[in-house]
Amino acid sequence: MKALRMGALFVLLLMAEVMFISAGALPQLYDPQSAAATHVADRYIADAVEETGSPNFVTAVLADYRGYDTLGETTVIFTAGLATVLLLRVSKGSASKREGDSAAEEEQV
Amino acid sequence: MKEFFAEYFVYWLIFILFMLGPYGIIFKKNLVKKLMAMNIMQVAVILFFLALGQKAGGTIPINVPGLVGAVNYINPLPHALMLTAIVVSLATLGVSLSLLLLIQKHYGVLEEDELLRRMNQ
Amino acid sequence: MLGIFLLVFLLFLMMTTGISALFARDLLASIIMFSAFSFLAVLTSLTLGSPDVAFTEAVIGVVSTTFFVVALERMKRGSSK
Amino acid sequence: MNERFGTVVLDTAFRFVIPFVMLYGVYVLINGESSPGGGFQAGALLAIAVVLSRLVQGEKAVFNISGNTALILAGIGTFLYGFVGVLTLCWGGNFLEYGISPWAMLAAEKHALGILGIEIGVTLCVMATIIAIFDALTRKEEV
Repeated sequence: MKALRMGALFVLLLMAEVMFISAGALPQLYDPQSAAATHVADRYIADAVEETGSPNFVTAVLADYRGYDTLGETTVIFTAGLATVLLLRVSKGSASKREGDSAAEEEQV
Repeated sequence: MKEFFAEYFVYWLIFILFMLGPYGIIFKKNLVKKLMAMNIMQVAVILFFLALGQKAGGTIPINVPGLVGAVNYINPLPHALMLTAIVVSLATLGVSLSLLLLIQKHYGVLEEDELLRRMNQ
Repeated sequence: MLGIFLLVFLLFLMMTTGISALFARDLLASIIMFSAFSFLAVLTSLTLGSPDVAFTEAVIGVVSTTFFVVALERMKRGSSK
Repeated sequence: MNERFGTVVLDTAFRFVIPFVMLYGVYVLINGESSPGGGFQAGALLAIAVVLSRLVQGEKAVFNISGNTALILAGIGTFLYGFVGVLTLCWGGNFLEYGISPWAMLAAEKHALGILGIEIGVTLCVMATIIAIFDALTRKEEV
Protein backbone atom coordinates (compact mmCIF):
# COMPACT_ATOMS: atom_id res chain seq x y z
CA MET A 1 0.00 0.00 0.00
CA LYS A 2 2.90 2.30 0.82
CA ALA A 3 4.57 1.56 -2.53
CA LEU A 4 1.31 2.18 -4.37
CA ARG A 5 0.99 5.53 -2.65
CA MET A 6 4.54 6.54 -3.57
CA GLY A 7 3.90 5.48 -7.17
CA ALA A 8 0.78 7.60 -7.27
CA LEU A 9 2.74 10.58 -5.96
CA PHE A 10 5.37 10.00 -8.64
CA VAL A 11 2.75 9.93 -11.43
CA LEU A 12 1.22 13.09 -9.98
CA LEU A 13 4.56 14.91 -10.02
CA LEU A 14 5.19 13.71 -13.58
CA MET A 15 1.82 15.08 -14.65
CA ALA A 16 2.57 18.42 -12.99
CA GLU A 17 5.94 18.60 -14.73
CA VAL A 18 4.38 17.91 -18.13
CA MET A 19 1.90 20.72 -17.50
CA PHE A 20 4.60 23.15 -16.40
CA ILE A 21 6.77 22.39 -19.42
CA SER A 22 3.88 22.69 -21.86
CA ALA A 23 3.04 26.11 -20.43
CA GLY A 24 5.81 27.40 -22.67
CA ALA A 25 3.73 26.60 -25.74
CA LEU A 26 0.71 28.53 -24.51
CA PRO A 27 0.02 32.03 -25.82
CA GLN A 28 1.15 34.88 -23.64
CA LEU A 29 -1.48 36.26 -21.28
CA TYR A 30 -3.30 39.34 -22.64
CA ASP A 31 -1.97 38.68 -26.13
CA PRO A 32 -4.39 40.12 -28.75
CA GLN A 33 -2.85 38.03 -31.55
CA SER A 34 -3.19 34.62 -29.91
CA ALA A 35 -4.78 31.77 -31.81
CA ALA A 36 -7.86 31.69 -29.60
CA ALA A 37 -8.63 35.35 -30.23
CA THR A 38 -8.21 35.60 -33.98
CA HIS A 39 -10.25 33.16 -36.05
CA VAL A 40 -13.91 32.72 -35.15
CA ALA A 41 -14.16 35.12 -32.22
CA ASP A 42 -13.55 38.09 -34.50
CA ARG A 43 -16.54 37.20 -36.58
CA TYR A 44 -18.71 36.72 -33.50
CA ILE A 45 -17.77 40.13 -32.14
CA ALA A 46 -18.04 41.93 -35.46
CA ASP A 47 -21.38 40.54 -36.64
CA ALA A 48 -23.28 39.55 -33.48
CA VAL A 49 -25.19 42.81 -33.00
CA GLU A 50 -26.15 43.00 -36.64
CA GLU A 51 -27.12 39.36 -37.04
CA THR A 52 -28.78 38.51 -33.74
CA GLY A 53 -29.75 41.88 -32.28
CA SER A 54 -28.30 40.98 -28.89
CA PRO A 55 -25.78 43.40 -27.37
CA ASN A 56 -24.43 40.75 -25.02
CA PHE A 57 -22.03 38.65 -27.07
CA VAL A 58 -22.09 35.77 -24.62
CA THR A 59 -25.85 35.38 -24.97
CA ALA A 60 -25.55 35.67 -28.74
CA VAL A 61 -22.98 32.87 -28.87
CA LEU A 62 -24.80 30.74 -26.31
CA ALA A 63 -28.32 30.97 -27.65
CA ASP A 64 -27.95 31.74 -31.31
CA TYR A 65 -24.69 30.65 -32.89
CA ARG A 66 -24.28 27.59 -30.70
CA GLY A 67 -27.89 26.84 -29.82
CA TYR A 68 -27.52 23.16 -30.65
CA ASP A 69 -24.73 22.92 -28.07
CA THR A 70 -26.94 24.47 -25.39
CA LEU A 71 -29.71 22.01 -26.26
CA GLY A 72 -27.30 19.20 -25.44
CA GLU A 73 -26.29 20.84 -22.17
CA THR A 74 -29.94 21.28 -21.16
CA THR A 75 -30.55 17.60 -21.86
CA VAL A 76 -27.55 16.69 -19.71
CA ILE A 77 -28.88 18.76 -16.80
CA PHE A 78 -32.34 17.22 -17.11
CA THR A 79 -30.84 13.73 -17.23
CA ALA A 80 -28.74 14.42 -14.13
CA GLY A 81 -31.80 15.58 -12.16
CA LEU A 82 -33.73 12.52 -13.32
CA ALA A 83 -30.84 10.25 -12.31
CA THR A 84 -30.69 11.78 -8.81
CA VAL A 85 -34.39 11.32 -8.20
CA LEU A 86 -34.36 7.78 -9.58
CA LEU A 87 -31.33 6.76 -7.50
CA LEU A 88 -32.74 7.98 -4.19
CA ARG A 89 -36.29 6.77 -4.77
CA VAL A 90 -35.53 3.33 -6.16
CA SER A 91 -33.22 2.62 -3.26
CA LYS A 92 -36.01 3.49 -0.85
CA GLY A 93 -38.46 1.14 -2.58
CA SER A 94 -36.01 -1.76 -2.69
CA ALA A 95 -35.11 -1.19 0.97
CA SER A 96 -38.74 -1.46 2.02
CA LYS A 97 -39.09 -4.58 -0.11
CA ARG A 98 -36.03 -6.13 1.48
CA GLU A 99 -37.49 -5.69 4.91
CA GLY A 100 -40.57 -7.59 3.84
CA ASP A 101 -43.03 -4.75 4.12
CA SER A 102 -46.17 -6.52 2.95
CA ALA A 103 -48.28 -3.37 2.86
CA ALA A 104 -45.98 -1.72 0.33
CA GLU A 105 -46.01 -4.83 -1.84
CA GLU A 106 -49.78 -4.95 -1.78
CA GLU A 107 -49.91 -1.34 -2.86
CA GLN A 108 -47.62 -2.07 -5.75
CA VAL A 109 -49.71 -5.02 -6.86
CA MET B 1 9.07 41.93 -13.35
CA LYS B 2 5.99 42.65 -15.39
CA GLU B 3 7.11 40.31 -18.14
CA PHE B 4 7.62 37.53 -15.63
CA PHE B 5 4.10 37.96 -14.30
CA ALA B 6 2.57 38.41 -17.72
CA GLU B 7 4.14 35.41 -19.39
CA TYR B 8 3.58 32.19 -17.53
CA PHE B 9 3.19 32.89 -13.84
CA VAL B 10 -0.62 33.03 -13.88
CA TYR B 11 -0.74 29.78 -15.83
CA TRP B 12 1.57 28.17 -13.27
CA LEU B 13 -0.66 29.24 -10.41
CA ILE B 14 -3.71 27.85 -12.20
CA PHE B 15 -1.83 24.56 -12.78
CA ILE B 16 -0.97 24.31 -9.09
CA LEU B 17 -4.65 24.92 -8.31
CA PHE B 18 -5.52 22.17 -10.79
CA MET B 19 -3.07 19.73 -9.20
CA LEU B 20 -4.88 20.09 -5.90
CA GLY B 21 -7.68 18.10 -7.55
CA PRO B 22 -5.83 14.85 -8.44
CA TYR B 23 -3.92 15.08 -5.15
CA GLY B 24 -7.15 15.21 -3.14
CA ILE B 25 -8.80 12.51 -5.22
CA ILE B 26 -5.88 10.12 -4.73
CA PHE B 27 -4.67 10.85 -1.19
CA LYS B 28 -7.69 12.01 0.81
CA LYS B 29 -9.59 9.33 2.69
CA ASN B 30 -13.02 10.88 3.02
CA LEU B 31 -15.29 10.61 0.00
CA VAL B 32 -16.84 14.06 0.56
CA LYS B 33 -13.38 15.58 0.39
CA LYS B 34 -12.69 13.69 -2.83
CA LEU B 35 -15.83 15.28 -4.26
CA MET B 36 -14.65 18.69 -3.09
CA ALA B 37 -11.28 18.14 -4.77
CA MET B 38 -13.11 17.33 -8.00
CA ASN B 39 -14.96 20.64 -7.77
CA ILE B 40 -11.70 22.52 -7.17
CA MET B 41 -10.31 20.92 -10.33
CA GLN B 42 -13.35 22.07 -12.30
CA VAL B 43 -12.92 25.66 -11.10
CA ALA B 44 -9.25 25.56 -12.13
CA VAL B 45 -10.18 24.41 -15.63
CA ILE B 46 -12.75 27.21 -15.88
CA LEU B 47 -10.16 29.81 -14.83
CA PHE B 48 -7.69 28.41 -17.38
CA PHE B 49 -10.19 28.84 -20.19
CA LEU B 50 -11.02 32.37 -19.05
CA ALA B 51 -7.31 33.25 -18.95
CA LEU B 52 -6.92 32.04 -22.54
CA GLY B 53 -9.58 34.47 -23.73
CA GLN B 54 -7.89 37.59 -22.41
CA LYS B 55 -6.96 40.51 -24.63
CA ALA B 56 -4.95 43.59 -23.79
CA GLY B 57 -7.09 46.72 -23.89
CA GLY B 58 -10.34 44.81 -24.22
CA THR B 59 -13.49 45.46 -22.22
CA ILE B 60 -16.10 42.95 -21.09
CA PRO B 61 -17.99 41.34 -23.98
CA ILE B 62 -21.09 43.55 -23.95
CA ASN B 63 -21.59 45.87 -26.86
CA VAL B 64 -21.00 49.55 -26.14
CA PRO B 65 -22.48 51.86 -28.79
CA GLY B 66 -19.74 53.56 -30.70
CA LEU B 67 -17.04 51.04 -29.84
CA VAL B 68 -16.74 48.82 -32.91
CA GLY B 69 -14.10 46.27 -33.73
CA ALA B 70 -12.88 42.94 -32.44
CA VAL B 71 -9.83 44.51 -30.80
CA ASN B 72 -11.93 46.27 -28.17
CA TYR B 73 -13.71 43.28 -26.67
CA ILE B 74 -12.58 40.16 -24.82
CA ASN B 75 -13.14 36.88 -26.61
CA PRO B 76 -16.71 35.76 -25.71
CA LEU B 77 -16.38 32.15 -26.84
CA PRO B 78 -14.69 30.67 -23.70
CA HIS B 79 -17.21 32.50 -21.53
CA ALA B 80 -20.13 30.92 -23.36
CA LEU B 81 -18.57 27.46 -23.14
CA MET B 82 -17.71 27.75 -19.45
CA LEU B 83 -21.18 29.10 -18.55
CA THR B 84 -22.76 25.78 -19.42
CA ALA B 85 -19.91 23.81 -17.84
CA ILE B 86 -20.56 25.43 -14.43
CA VAL B 87 -24.24 24.48 -14.45
CA VAL B 88 -23.41 20.94 -15.56
CA SER B 89 -20.93 20.73 -12.66
CA LEU B 90 -23.81 21.50 -10.28
CA ALA B 91 -25.89 18.69 -11.80
CA THR B 92 -23.03 16.19 -11.50
CA LEU B 93 -22.56 17.32 -7.89
CA GLY B 94 -26.18 16.37 -7.21
CA VAL B 95 -25.73 12.92 -8.78
CA SER B 96 -22.50 12.21 -6.89
CA LEU B 97 -23.98 13.38 -3.57
CA SER B 98 -26.90 11.01 -4.04
CA LEU B 99 -24.42 8.20 -4.75
CA LEU B 100 -22.56 9.10 -1.54
CA LEU B 101 -25.84 8.97 0.39
CA LEU B 102 -26.50 5.50 -1.00
CA ILE B 103 -22.99 4.33 0.01
CA GLN B 104 -23.50 5.77 3.49
CA LYS B 105 -26.85 4.02 3.79
CA HIS B 106 -25.55 0.67 2.57
CA TYR B 107 -22.18 0.47 4.34
CA GLY B 108 -22.61 3.02 7.11
CA VAL B 109 -19.26 4.73 6.55
CA LEU B 110 -17.60 7.13 4.10
CA GLU B 111 -13.91 6.64 5.00
CA GLU B 112 -12.02 4.84 2.28
CA ASP B 113 -10.07 2.24 4.31
CA GLU B 114 -13.03 1.21 6.42
CA LEU B 115 -15.23 1.13 3.32
CA LEU B 116 -12.84 -1.20 1.48
CA ARG B 117 -12.60 -3.44 4.55
CA ARG B 118 -16.36 -3.70 4.83
CA MET B 119 -16.75 -4.32 1.11
CA ASN B 120 -14.29 -7.23 1.20
CA GLN B 121 -16.03 -8.95 4.05
CA MET C 1 -0.51 46.03 -14.26
CA LEU C 2 -2.75 46.39 -11.24
CA GLY C 3 -5.07 43.80 -12.74
CA ILE C 4 -2.40 41.15 -13.02
CA PHE C 5 -1.17 41.73 -9.45
CA LEU C 6 -4.77 41.44 -8.23
CA LEU C 7 -5.11 38.23 -10.23
CA VAL C 8 -1.99 36.71 -8.68
CA PHE C 9 -3.13 37.73 -5.20
CA LEU C 10 -6.58 36.21 -5.70
CA LEU C 11 -5.07 33.00 -7.06
CA PHE C 12 -2.85 32.69 -3.97
CA LEU C 13 -5.93 33.18 -1.79
CA MET C 14 -7.77 30.53 -3.78
CA MET C 15 -4.90 28.08 -3.27
CA THR C 16 -4.94 28.80 0.46
CA THR C 17 -8.68 28.27 0.84
CA GLY C 18 -8.57 25.18 -1.38
CA ILE C 19 -5.79 23.58 0.65
CA SER C 20 -7.54 24.39 3.92
CA ALA C 21 -10.78 22.98 2.51
CA LEU C 22 -8.99 19.73 1.73
CA PHE C 23 -7.04 19.48 4.99
CA ALA C 24 -9.62 20.59 7.57
CA ARG C 25 -10.47 18.00 10.21
CA ASP C 26 -14.16 18.82 10.49
CA LEU C 27 -16.33 18.26 7.44
CA LEU C 28 -18.51 21.30 8.15
CA ALA C 29 -15.43 23.54 8.35
CA SER C 30 -14.27 22.02 5.09
CA ILE C 31 -17.59 22.87 3.43
CA ILE C 32 -17.43 26.45 4.71
CA MET C 33 -13.90 26.84 3.35
CA PHE C 34 -15.18 25.48 0.05
CA SER C 35 -17.87 28.16 -0.07
CA ALA C 36 -15.15 30.77 0.56
CA PHE C 37 -13.24 29.19 -2.33
CA SER C 38 -16.20 29.57 -4.67
CA PHE C 39 -16.60 33.21 -3.60
CA LEU C 40 -12.95 33.84 -4.46
CA ALA C 41 -13.58 32.13 -7.80
CA VAL C 42 -16.30 34.74 -8.40
CA LEU C 43 -13.82 37.56 -7.73
CA THR C 44 -11.20 35.96 -9.98
CA SER C 45 -13.71 35.62 -12.82
CA LEU C 46 -14.58 39.29 -12.44
CA THR C 47 -10.88 40.18 -12.59
CA LEU C 48 -10.56 38.12 -15.75
CA GLY C 49 -13.31 40.22 -17.28
CA SER C 50 -16.34 37.96 -17.56
CA PRO C 51 -19.37 39.13 -15.58
CA ASP C 52 -21.54 36.33 -16.95
CA VAL C 53 -19.36 33.56 -15.57
CA ALA C 54 -18.96 35.45 -12.28
CA PHE C 55 -22.73 35.80 -11.90
CA THR C 56 -23.28 32.13 -12.64
CA GLU C 57 -20.56 31.05 -10.21
CA ALA C 58 -22.03 33.23 -7.48
CA VAL C 59 -25.47 31.70 -7.84
CA ILE C 60 -24.19 28.15 -8.28
CA GLY C 61 -21.86 28.49 -5.28
CA VAL C 62 -24.85 29.21 -3.06
CA VAL C 63 -26.74 26.19 -4.35
CA SER C 64 -23.78 23.79 -4.16
CA THR C 65 -23.00 24.85 -0.58
CA THR C 66 -26.63 24.19 0.31
CA PHE C 67 -26.44 20.74 -1.29
CA PHE C 68 -23.27 19.89 0.63
CA VAL C 69 -24.71 21.01 3.98
CA VAL C 70 -28.01 19.20 3.44
CA ALA C 71 -26.26 15.98 2.42
CA LEU C 72 -23.83 16.25 5.36
CA GLU C 73 -26.73 16.65 7.77
CA ARG C 74 -28.40 13.56 6.37
CA MET C 75 -25.15 11.57 6.48
CA LYS C 76 -24.62 12.46 10.13
CA ARG C 77 -28.20 11.50 10.94
CA GLY C 78 -27.66 8.16 9.21
CA SER C 79 -24.39 7.38 10.96
CA SER C 80 -25.63 8.22 14.46
CA LYS C 81 -28.34 5.59 14.28
CA MET D 1 -35.08 20.11 6.88
CA ASN D 2 -38.59 18.76 6.75
CA GLU D 3 -40.02 20.53 9.74
CA ARG D 4 -40.36 24.22 10.38
CA PHE D 5 -37.65 25.89 12.38
CA GLY D 6 -36.78 29.46 13.27
CA THR D 7 -38.58 32.19 15.10
CA VAL D 8 -40.53 35.31 14.18
CA VAL D 9 -37.42 37.22 13.14
CA LEU D 10 -36.29 34.63 10.61
CA ASP D 11 -39.80 34.25 9.22
CA THR D 12 -40.27 37.98 8.75
CA ALA D 13 -36.87 38.50 7.15
CA PHE D 14 -37.54 35.58 4.86
CA ARG D 15 -40.90 37.01 3.79
CA PHE D 16 -39.19 40.30 3.06
CA VAL D 17 -36.42 38.78 0.96
CA ILE D 18 -38.20 36.18 -1.16
CA PRO D 19 -40.26 38.49 -3.48
CA PHE D 20 -37.15 40.45 -4.38
CA VAL D 21 -35.24 37.28 -5.21
CA MET D 22 -38.02 36.07 -7.50
CA LEU D 23 -38.41 39.49 -9.11
CA TYR D 24 -34.68 39.63 -9.71
CA GLY D 25 -34.79 36.19 -11.30
CA VAL D 26 -37.48 37.27 -13.76
CA TYR D 27 -35.57 40.50 -14.47
CA VAL D 28 -32.40 38.57 -15.23
CA LEU D 29 -34.34 36.31 -17.59
CA ILE D 30 -35.98 39.17 -19.50
CA ASN D 31 -32.95 41.48 -19.55
CA GLY D 32 -30.42 38.75 -20.26
CA GLU D 33 -29.79 39.86 -23.80
CA SER D 34 -28.40 43.26 -23.00
CA SER D 35 -26.76 42.73 -19.62
CA PRO D 36 -25.02 39.88 -17.82
CA GLY D 37 -27.51 37.14 -17.19
CA GLY D 38 -29.60 34.65 -19.04
CA GLY D 39 -31.49 31.45 -18.63
CA PHE D 40 -29.08 29.56 -16.40
CA GLN D 41 -28.73 32.36 -13.84
CA ALA D 42 -32.47 33.11 -13.82
CA GLY D 43 -33.30 29.47 -13.25
CA ALA D 44 -30.85 29.19 -10.38
CA LEU D 45 -32.19 32.38 -8.77
CA LEU D 46 -35.81 31.21 -8.96
CA ALA D 47 -34.72 27.85 -7.54
CA ILE D 48 -32.92 29.62 -4.69
CA ALA D 49 -36.22 31.28 -3.74
CA VAL D 50 -37.97 27.92 -3.49
CA VAL D 51 -35.03 26.22 -1.74
CA LEU D 52 -34.82 29.04 0.82
CA SER D 53 -38.52 28.82 1.58
CA ARG D 54 -38.16 25.06 1.92
CA LEU D 55 -35.23 25.54 4.31
CA VAL D 56 -36.96 28.09 6.53
CA GLN D 57 -40.57 27.01 6.54
CA GLY D 58 -40.29 23.27 6.15
CA GLU D 59 -42.35 21.12 3.83
CA LYS D 60 -45.52 23.18 4.18
CA ALA D 61 -43.89 26.29 2.71
CA VAL D 62 -45.78 28.96 0.82
CA PHE D 63 -43.65 28.91 -2.33
CA ASN D 64 -43.35 25.20 -2.68
CA ILE D 65 -42.96 22.93 -5.66
CA SER D 66 -43.02 19.22 -4.94
CA GLY D 67 -40.49 16.83 -6.43
CA ASN D 68 -42.86 15.27 -8.95
CA THR D 69 -44.03 18.65 -10.23
CA ALA D 70 -40.40 19.74 -10.50
CA LEU D 71 -39.53 16.74 -12.66
CA ILE D 72 -42.50 17.44 -14.93
CA LEU D 73 -41.42 21.09 -15.20
CA ALA D 74 -37.87 20.06 -16.12
CA GLY D 75 -39.20 17.86 -18.88
CA ILE D 76 -41.42 20.69 -20.12
CA GLY D 77 -38.44 23.06 -20.21
CA THR D 78 -36.29 20.68 -22.24
CA PHE D 79 -39.21 19.99 -24.54
CA LEU D 80 -39.79 23.73 -25.06
CA TYR D 81 -36.18 24.16 -26.17
CA GLY D 82 -36.49 21.37 -28.70
CA PHE D 83 -39.93 22.59 -29.77
CA VAL D 84 -38.54 25.97 -30.83
CA GLY D 85 -35.99 24.15 -32.96
CA VAL D 86 -38.58 21.90 -34.58
CA LEU D 87 -40.82 24.94 -35.16
CA THR D 88 -38.12 26.69 -37.17
CA LEU D 89 -37.58 23.40 -38.98
CA CYS D 90 -41.29 23.37 -39.92
CA TRP D 91 -41.08 26.91 -41.28
CA GLY D 92 -38.42 25.90 -43.73
CA GLY D 93 -35.22 26.90 -41.99
CA ASN D 94 -32.48 25.00 -40.32
CA PHE D 95 -32.68 23.68 -36.78
CA LEU D 96 -32.78 26.70 -34.41
CA GLU D 97 -32.55 29.26 -37.22
CA TYR D 98 -34.65 32.06 -35.83
CA GLY D 99 -34.78 34.48 -38.74
CA ILE D 100 -37.27 32.36 -40.65
CA SER D 101 -40.65 32.92 -38.94
CA PRO D 102 -43.48 33.91 -41.29
CA TRP D 103 -44.64 37.01 -39.39
CA ALA D 104 -43.79 40.47 -40.60
CA MET D 105 -41.08 41.56 -38.18
CA LEU D 106 -37.59 42.87 -38.20
CA ALA D 107 -34.92 40.18 -38.28
CA ALA D 108 -33.61 41.31 -34.91
CA GLU D 109 -37.10 40.96 -33.40
CA LYS D 110 -37.42 37.43 -34.75
CA HIS D 111 -34.06 36.54 -33.25
CA ALA D 112 -35.05 38.11 -29.92
CA LEU D 113 -38.29 36.11 -29.86
CA GLY D 114 -36.46 32.86 -30.55
CA ILE D 115 -33.79 33.57 -27.95
CA LEU D 116 -36.48 34.42 -25.38
CA GLY D 117 -38.26 31.13 -26.12
CA ILE D 118 -35.23 28.95 -25.59
CA GLU D 119 -34.14 30.93 -22.52
CA ILE D 120 -37.53 30.29 -20.92
CA GLY D 121 -36.98 26.61 -21.63
CA VAL D 122 -33.51 26.67 -20.06
CA THR D 123 -34.87 28.57 -17.04
CA LEU D 124 -37.61 26.03 -16.41
CA CYS D 125 -35.20 23.12 -16.80
CA VAL D 126 -32.50 24.49 -14.46
CA MET D 127 -35.00 25.67 -11.82
CA ALA D 128 -36.87 22.39 -11.74
CA THR D 129 -33.71 20.30 -11.74
CA ILE D 130 -32.26 22.11 -8.74
CA ILE D 131 -35.55 21.78 -6.86
CA ALA D 132 -35.79 18.09 -7.75
CA ILE D 133 -32.24 17.38 -6.55
CA PHE D 134 -32.87 19.31 -3.33
CA ASP D 135 -36.15 17.47 -2.79
CA ALA D 136 -34.46 14.11 -3.33
CA LEU D 137 -31.60 14.98 -0.97
CA THR D 138 -33.91 16.09 1.87
CA ARG D 139 -36.52 13.38 1.44
CA LYS D 140 -37.57 11.80 4.70
CA GLU D 141 -36.54 8.16 4.90
CA GLU D 142 -39.19 5.61 5.68
CA VAL D 143 -37.41 3.22 7.97
